Amino acid sequence: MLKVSGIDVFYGDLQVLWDVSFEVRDNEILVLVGANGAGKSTTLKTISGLLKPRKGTIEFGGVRLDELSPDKVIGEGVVHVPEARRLFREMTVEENLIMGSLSPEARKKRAQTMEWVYELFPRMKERRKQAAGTLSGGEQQMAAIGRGLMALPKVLMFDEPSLGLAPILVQDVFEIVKRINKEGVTVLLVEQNVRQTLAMCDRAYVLENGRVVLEGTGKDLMNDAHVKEAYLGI
Amino acid sequence: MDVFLQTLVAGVLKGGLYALIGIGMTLIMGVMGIINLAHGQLMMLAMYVTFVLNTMGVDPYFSLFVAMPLLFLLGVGLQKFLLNPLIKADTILPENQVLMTVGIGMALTEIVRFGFTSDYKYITTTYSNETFFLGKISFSMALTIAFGIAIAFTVAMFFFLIKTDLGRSIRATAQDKDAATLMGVNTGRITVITFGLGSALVAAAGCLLAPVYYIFPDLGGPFTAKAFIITILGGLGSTVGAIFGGVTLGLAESMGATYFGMEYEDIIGLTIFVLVLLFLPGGFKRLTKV
Amino acid sequence: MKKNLLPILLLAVLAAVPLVLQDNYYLHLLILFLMWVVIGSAWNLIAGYTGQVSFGDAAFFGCGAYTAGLLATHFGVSTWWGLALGGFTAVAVGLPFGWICFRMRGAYFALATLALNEVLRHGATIAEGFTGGMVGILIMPSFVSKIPYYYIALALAAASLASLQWVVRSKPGYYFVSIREDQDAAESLGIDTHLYKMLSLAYAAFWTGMAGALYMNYMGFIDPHVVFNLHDISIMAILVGIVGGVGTVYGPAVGAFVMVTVQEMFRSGFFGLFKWLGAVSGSDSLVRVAAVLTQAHVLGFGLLVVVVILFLPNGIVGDWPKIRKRVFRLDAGA
Amino acid sequence: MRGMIKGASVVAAVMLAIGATTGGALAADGIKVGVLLPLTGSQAKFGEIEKRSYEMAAAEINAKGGVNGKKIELLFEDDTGKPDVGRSGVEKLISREKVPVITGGYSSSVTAAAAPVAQQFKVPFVICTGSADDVTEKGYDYVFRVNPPASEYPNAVKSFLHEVGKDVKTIALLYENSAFGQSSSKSFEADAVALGLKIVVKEGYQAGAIDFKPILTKVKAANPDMIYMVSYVMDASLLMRQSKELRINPKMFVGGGAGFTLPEFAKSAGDASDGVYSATLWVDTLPFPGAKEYASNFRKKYGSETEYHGAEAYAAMYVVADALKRAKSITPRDVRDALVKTDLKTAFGPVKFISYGKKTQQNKLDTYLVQWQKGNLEAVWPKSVATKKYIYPTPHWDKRK
Amino acid sequence: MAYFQVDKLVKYFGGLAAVNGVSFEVAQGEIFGLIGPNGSGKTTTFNMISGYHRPTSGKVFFQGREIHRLPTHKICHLGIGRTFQVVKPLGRMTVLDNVIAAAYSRVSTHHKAREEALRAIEFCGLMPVKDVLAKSLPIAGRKRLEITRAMATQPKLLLLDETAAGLNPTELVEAIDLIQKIRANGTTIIIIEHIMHVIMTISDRIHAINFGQTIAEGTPKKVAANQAVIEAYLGTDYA
Repeated sequence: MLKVSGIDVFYGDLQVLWDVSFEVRDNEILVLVGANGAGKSTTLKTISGLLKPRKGTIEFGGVRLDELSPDKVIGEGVVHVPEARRLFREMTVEENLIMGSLSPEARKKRAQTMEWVYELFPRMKERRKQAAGTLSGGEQQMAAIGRGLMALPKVLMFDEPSLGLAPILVQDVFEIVKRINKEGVTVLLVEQNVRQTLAMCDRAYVLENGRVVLEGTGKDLMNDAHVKEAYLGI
Repeated sequence: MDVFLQTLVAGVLKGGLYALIGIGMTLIMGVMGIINLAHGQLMMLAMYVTFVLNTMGVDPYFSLFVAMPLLFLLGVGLQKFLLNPLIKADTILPENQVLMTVGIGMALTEIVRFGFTSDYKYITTTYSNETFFLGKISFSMALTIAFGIAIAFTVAMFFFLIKTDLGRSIRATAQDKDAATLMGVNTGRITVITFGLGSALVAAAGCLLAPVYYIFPDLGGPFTAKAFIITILGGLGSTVGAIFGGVTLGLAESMGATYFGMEYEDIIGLTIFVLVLLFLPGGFKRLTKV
Repeated sequence: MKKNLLPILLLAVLAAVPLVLQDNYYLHLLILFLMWVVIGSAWNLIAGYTGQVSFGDAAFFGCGAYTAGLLATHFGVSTWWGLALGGFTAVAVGLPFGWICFRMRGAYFALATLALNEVLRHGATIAEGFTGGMVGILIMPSFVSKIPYYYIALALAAASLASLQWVVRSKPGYYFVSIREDQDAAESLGIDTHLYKMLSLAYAAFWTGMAGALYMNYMGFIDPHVVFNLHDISIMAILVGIVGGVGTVYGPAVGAFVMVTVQEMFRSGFFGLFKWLGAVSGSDSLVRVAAVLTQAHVLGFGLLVVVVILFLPNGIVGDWPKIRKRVFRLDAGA
Repeated sequence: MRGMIKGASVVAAVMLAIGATTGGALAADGIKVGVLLPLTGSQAKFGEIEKRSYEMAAAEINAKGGVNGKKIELLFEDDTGKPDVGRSGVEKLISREKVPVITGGYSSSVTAAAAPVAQQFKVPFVICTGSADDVTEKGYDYVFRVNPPASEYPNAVKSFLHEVGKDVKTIALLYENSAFGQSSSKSFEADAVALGLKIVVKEGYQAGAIDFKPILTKVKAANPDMIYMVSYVMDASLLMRQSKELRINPKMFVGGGAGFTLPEFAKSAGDASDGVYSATLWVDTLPFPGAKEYASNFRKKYGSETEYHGAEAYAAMYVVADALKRAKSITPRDVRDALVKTDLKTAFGPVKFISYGKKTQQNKLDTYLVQWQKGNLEAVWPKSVATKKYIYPTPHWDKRK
Repeated sequence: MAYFQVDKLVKYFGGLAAVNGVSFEVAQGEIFGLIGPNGSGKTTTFNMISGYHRPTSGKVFFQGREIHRLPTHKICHLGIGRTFQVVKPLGRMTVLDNVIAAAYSRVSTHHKAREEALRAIEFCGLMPVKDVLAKSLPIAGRKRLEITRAMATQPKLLLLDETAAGLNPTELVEAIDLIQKIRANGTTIIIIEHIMHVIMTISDRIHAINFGQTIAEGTPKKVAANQAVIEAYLGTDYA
């Protein structure tokens, strides 16, 4: 349903993605893995419209996302939960959640969605009047995911949700990702936490130096010699 | 004691107006991270609008309804066509936008001078010279009304920012532009709207100041400086901070004038500015967390 | 060596000007031009090279001018002593200021310099007994002829440009640009950024102060509003730098030429061109155009800022390739 | 770089060419008189009044046959209110236009910067308005001044206090921090002390303050018999409005010239202006030849009011024309010699350049005291020129209707 | 006393500990690897060593001298050079000028600085692009420029922060060669690296941290086998 075809992306004069193509199928969990600087975050930023590809197209449900501005992309139901959470630190948790639901449709169902999010994250309900900047790392990640859900996403893109979290929390986060997926949301996940993500995903692509080098099911890749050497094996 | 109380009242009343001048600046600085050195000039423009309307028999307080939308549109235009294009320009000086506002300020002043000459204009209303007394302390009617309206605007602004999606989007853009973009906020539009809002607010201040002050093309500069000091005092993007900052500056000026001498008025403001920058970066906002 | 040929040639031409051109009016404009070369170059070092934009050059300019003036009024010595001491007074004011304020970055530092200038201006106004307040300081200029002033100004301008060129090609110059480009990286390369920012400020203050002392001597009159003037000195200095090209050695010199010319052009209605045309052709409307232009000269200034920042963010020298391309394309089109 | 210098030199050449062609182009068979005035910038209002007065006077003189048959041709230079620009203007008048005489000079600072230039080039400069004392204290023999220096503005106030306001013992002195404000307040303070009066409050302020209440509150607490203010028009109006708000009741409010005599002051201050005195240099009711006609002609011709600055300019034009007529030849030197011998009755008063105190070639004139009475500015002192009797002491605010 | 020592370093940002009691020693001539997942406190540790952050507590010693209170530029003069994870080229200067600016930390004449700079450029293989503006270099070039610049300050100890990230396999090999060449030249190296086979190949010893705390230290083999490292670094198996 989300199809990225042959995109080249630059930061100023600096090329970071070369001819990247992949597709996300309906209701699956797709993972992009790769080392630091491989271009994973850049790929997500390009899908969400923060960056424009110089070449190539991004299609979602028949709509060319690469021609839309970020606010229109989110309107199409493609939502990006950014790296390092990026909450609005001086706003309360509730305000952060509201910020997730600005599109006309999400707005209409704001109260309902918020109930749903509070159900998913009871902690958030307790802390709803607290400034987001004062939350702990794990709570911030919950708030960021909740904020993403408020947009009623069809595709939810996560950029390293496990970053800086204790192992026990990492597990919680992945649990939540799976749950969201079960509720009918397609998930595109970018992770360095290779072993865990490959274990939970349906399919995965491996990015190296701004290029897709491998693709396959999570299991296949776990057993791939190159992946083993570069990311798993020691 | 009377001297002290009268000074206090004078300072607080003036501070209310200052708050309204500062709040526009604080929004613009908060969202765009640039200092608008044409802020006072925008106010000056609004005062001329008020003046022109007054010659047609419109009361200055009613001209709020004309001056604010007009200045809003002007602010929108300035941001859209002169300031936003600079974000992309590759240049050695990152302060290009600030310098641009300097140019805009100069041009506005001179355009007005062109149309109205340098003559002082003034608006006299029935209430310009009215006073009422509480005990021995005199209150200028016009300044008291202005204070009331200024506070009303500031409070309205506060609720706008807290309670509406647009207001929240403005705050979100100020805090994290990229994240706001990801939430579907069109940040380019937000900067444009914010500059418009800031202009409209300072226009309101101009309308309120017009009956108690006078109008000439060069009056912008000192008010830009005051707006800036208020913003630094209050903290970027903080409405409550702007009230604190405005009243603090008003009080400091009045108290300074009474107890040091009026010629030190501006020096006192500047000194507070430098001290706050050095020792309380972030302003009152950092103390109150609002 | 070839690189240096052009400036030397230019210097020779400028040195010969008074032999050919006896016209005091043009000499006066040239003296102003040379003074702005000094100020603009100094601003360029701190803002263009070191990246610390100053909005308060007038503070240093005023220090230099007042040093000269006060020496004359209080000690009865020649205002020319100002040329020896004015720069150092400006440095003496600039260094403690920089020491305190260089912890601010970017626009905040710029505004602190603006505040410094305002404080000095108010101070000079209030301290009537010492500075003469707004009544100012009036001295009798030393020379009737402009030629000595011209050569002194030329010497200052040449010396300031030579020193600028020397500085930017030596260690401090590399350090200044490193600070501008990335302060953290500069620190990691062993650069004491605070110290070098102070050095840069001291350099700028020194030359600006010298220009101020020259102004006192040449103009014969100063008051706080004249020398500590935000628009006429500080902003003009920025314009000279920006129009010419920040971070280029000769940019401010070009900028000074353009700005002084433009200013006088507007003030005098294009040197009386329209008035003359009007007189010759007998057309009133041309005379009126001249009058309107004269009236609008500050407006022209403001619009110039807007246009330059919008279209030539790197100034005439910095964007010269761009200008050349545009002009050539225009030529081709026509 | 190379191309750029080429470009610059082309511009320079064009500039020179334009300058060369235009410089002498206007040299008809008239006599060129240079006039230095602020025609743009914040002082342009007065520059404009003075310019019109110069033009009016020149037209009158030319209509009556000009200067020995030659017409006077005025060359205005805009000083924009800035000394360096003013200096450029004077340089241009002297070296490019080769004028035999310069007049004008509005602001103190521009005048102070322009006078030495005229002196050095030995071209006579007839100052009409610039009032800084020291300009005529430097012994410049090519600089003349028609108007009295700032320190003499309050002379009429002194004599009024001496004869009428004998019960005035304490004074509050408020002044704008400008050249005029600082120098005239200083000399007034010296005069007051010499008269045995006590200064109870002395405060300078930056022009353009919103709120004078702090110092006025202080003044009120000190309860002086007289408040002397040196302020420009709008500050003057605010001072009076706020004095009314605070119900400050001295025996007299006196303005030290500048803003207090302008119609805008009365209009903007409204009833708060009533009873306010001001020192002034001229009113059109003075018994000088042509004073009334000047004021009414000005009104007729331009549809607006003139005031003392305009009269100064108008008179200065006549002084210059008179000297040109008497000069042996139209050279700066001879014009200067003729100016020295000036003895002319003008609309602004008699003009004679004399030396007294430290001053040289300074015209000595009386000053006057006017008072706002029911919205009209009336001359009240000295009695010889009074149009109405002074109202003294000023009634308390609460007792006014 | 060790050549270089970090003793119980702690750094709090706000209320959160970014580094919480990290200690290690580095011997002269060693290549010492510092590993850990993203956000584990590696770069913060570097920032404390090079003087960008003042430690909340703990000490840093270099050649027997306490250096954790010194400003960054002094630390550079003592002989500790560093590169940045997020490269910081002096964009509008040429590569040569970038390196000359660095070389001035040891010499004061332009002639000598240029000589030193050219030597460093030669050594690091940037000769072909020496007159190119730094901002127009591709990522590998920028990384290399970081190293070249640091080398021009003639460091005794070099801190390399993710030098290999974003490089393609060929560039990786070149980077490893360069690092080994630098060590052969007598420079001690502490390196932060994510790409496992790089760090495993070149390090003599490895120190692993997570959540600001040490979880293992030893030879690459020993650390690689450590269960805590595997869990922290690769994630526990998700069942």
